[in-house]
Amino acid sequence: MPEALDKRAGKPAPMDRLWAEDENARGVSEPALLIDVAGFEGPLDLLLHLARNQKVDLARISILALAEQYLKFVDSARAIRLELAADYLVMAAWLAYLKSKLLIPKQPGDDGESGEELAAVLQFRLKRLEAMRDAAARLVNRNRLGRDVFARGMPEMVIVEKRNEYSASLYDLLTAYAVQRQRQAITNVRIAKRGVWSLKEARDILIRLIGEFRDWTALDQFLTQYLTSAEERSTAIASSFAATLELVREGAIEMRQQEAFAPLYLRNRQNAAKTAEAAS
Amino acid sequence: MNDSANATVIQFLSDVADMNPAERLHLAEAVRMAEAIVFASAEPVSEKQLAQRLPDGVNIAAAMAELQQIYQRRGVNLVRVGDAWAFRTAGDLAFLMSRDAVQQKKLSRAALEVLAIIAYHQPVTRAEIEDIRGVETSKGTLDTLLETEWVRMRGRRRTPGRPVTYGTTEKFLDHFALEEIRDLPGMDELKGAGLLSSRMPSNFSVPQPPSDPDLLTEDEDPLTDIDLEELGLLTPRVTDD
Amino acid sequence: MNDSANATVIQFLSDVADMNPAERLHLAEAVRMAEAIVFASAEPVSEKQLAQRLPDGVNIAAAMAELQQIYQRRGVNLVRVGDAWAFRTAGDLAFLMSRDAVQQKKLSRAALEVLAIIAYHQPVTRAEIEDIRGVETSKGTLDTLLETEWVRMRGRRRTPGRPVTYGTTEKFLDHFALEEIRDLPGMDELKGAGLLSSRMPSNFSVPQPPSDPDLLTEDEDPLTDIDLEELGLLTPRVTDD
Repeated sequence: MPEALDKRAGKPAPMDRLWAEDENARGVSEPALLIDVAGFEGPLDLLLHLARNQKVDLARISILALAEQYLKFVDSARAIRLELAADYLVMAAWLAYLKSKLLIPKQPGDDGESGEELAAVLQFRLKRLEAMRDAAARLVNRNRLGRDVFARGMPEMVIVEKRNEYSASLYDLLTAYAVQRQRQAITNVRIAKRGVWSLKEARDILIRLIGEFRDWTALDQFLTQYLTSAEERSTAIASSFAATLELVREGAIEMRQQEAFAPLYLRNRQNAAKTAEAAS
Repeated sequence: MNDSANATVIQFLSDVADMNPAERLHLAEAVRMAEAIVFASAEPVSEKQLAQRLPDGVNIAAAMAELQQIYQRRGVNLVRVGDAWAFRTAGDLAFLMSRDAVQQKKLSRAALEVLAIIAYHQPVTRAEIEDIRGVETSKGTLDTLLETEWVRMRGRRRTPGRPVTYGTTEKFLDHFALEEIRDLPGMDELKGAGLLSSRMPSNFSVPQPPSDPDLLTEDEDPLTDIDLEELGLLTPRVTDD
Repeated sequence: MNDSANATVIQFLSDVADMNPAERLHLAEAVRMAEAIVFASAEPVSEKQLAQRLPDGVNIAAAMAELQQIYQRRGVNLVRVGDAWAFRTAGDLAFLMSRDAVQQKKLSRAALEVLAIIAYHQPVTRAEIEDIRGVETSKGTLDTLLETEWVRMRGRRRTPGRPVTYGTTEKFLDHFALEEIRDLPGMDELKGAGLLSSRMPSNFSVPQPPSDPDLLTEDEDPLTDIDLEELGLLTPRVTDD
């Protein structure tokens, strides 16, 4: 998927332009607008960039505004038929859910997480990512062997433990194995991109999303809204429903429905158990 | 671990003071031998390897502490790399050495980020790395890091699916001039801020919506990267002398 | 020649004695720099090369004389090689260097492949290894692997011909820092780390090694002494008359 993205991105323009004030002045079909999604390391990175654009520190950003900006970005990208990687869409689904939680005040008897709690989780993840990014920067700027500090240029011997007369790293071993097995296997199998959701895809996405939720959520609404184009909607619904049943059977999630054709509510069984535990 | 190591060094130095002249001579000879062995090797030499080569009964920790002291202010320093020892040119002479620098393969931004996550969060599974970055790790990224030999597969997590865990190697410590993982920049602060946990810690401060008129208004200056220090995400840089 | 070298040293030392504190500090810094340069260099460093890299106005002869003095009684000495300088292990410690200077041997590609197949597919016979690799395995390869003591003969398969089965040893786990053989990454992890293409045919699989590799499987017989004799692993029994 990212490869496809790269090709489409062509000459990337700074994506800040997407939020230029005169949004309406730009035609939807205008070919010059290309967004450098490829320049971002995933949706969380994009969110971090947007948060930085709020010009306040991470502890003070408005998560609601951030969610809205992100969703606006996804909508604009879809409007210009930019193909977004699944990660971006999963995040959009989650943010749409978060937004609804933040806008609707918590109902009495609602034992799930509040919008504020979910927002705090997002804030935590942004801070953690930013911290790692800073750490990476500080790491590369350390005095590095072979660049700033040096080892003995003329080693007089190689100290070898006796038992290590032969040496190989696990990486050597695994590479040799993988290369060899691959060579033997028939590798020219190409899986054509298909317009349907595989059960596995649907399952993976469900697992990733459901892990975040503790209370009953009508997940399929957010899923189909952000993850699919109109043509794909029926396959997405069918596959995610099948995957849902499978997960219920495995005891990973719970499902309920008020009446026929009503929205399906899902929740993570493990998380729900934890909540119940905490409440008692 | 750092504290106990320091305590040990102090202990050995007082040992040295307590020694009789014969013992001191013995130690001085051991120091020379260790110096020769470590100096001769381009790779760090483990204490186990030293023990195999030095006469029996030598207090290796004491010898290395003394040697480290001798080289402390020199153009070449004795450094600890995990459980091993190596001589390396002094960090403050980097400007002088750039001529010797070998062309190093530049890591992509993604690879660097993954490397940092593995270093700070180890042992860490691929799924956990992806959770922190919020994006799938491309196939080549981990492969590249494994190839540098800074990162290794450590084992498997005893959870369903038994996912492989990743960690850093001694080569990583050596390359980035770290004695041990605890010496990673900002490690303690990050841990203290709860930013090294896989789930949001319960004490993580939930920000309050701004209701205070003293808060930033639109005409105030934006915060810059330097303010990260205030966030506790960066410790003020301590410059070595 | 030895005498003249000594004479030179004395001459420079008297130069040092004449210096004012600022000059001495300057010289001390130059000594540190020269020390780092000579240490890191892959070849002896000539005074001309030193002059190019040290700050202007440094008395190189004096700096090198001082450095030589510092290292005179140490485990490592600074020596002149022609008109260049290099560090060398002190002559009286040369015995430390020569002791078991084992040549580190790298396993051949073929040996690595066979080793990996034995690790993943154990218990596995030679014919099965060849079937997986699609090429014949030379006897030398298996011998090398047995010599590393990472691979052992486990038993005999209960099939016609009773072929010997191979497996890994405790030493194998030790060398590759694996806690148990099941810690070898599975197919998903190999794919995730970018070592295996994500587009493998659907019938492709990576076997999971047995949880206890020491246990013989149902279709394996233990090796008997007679087997070991036949395989040349035991010297033939000498029967008493």
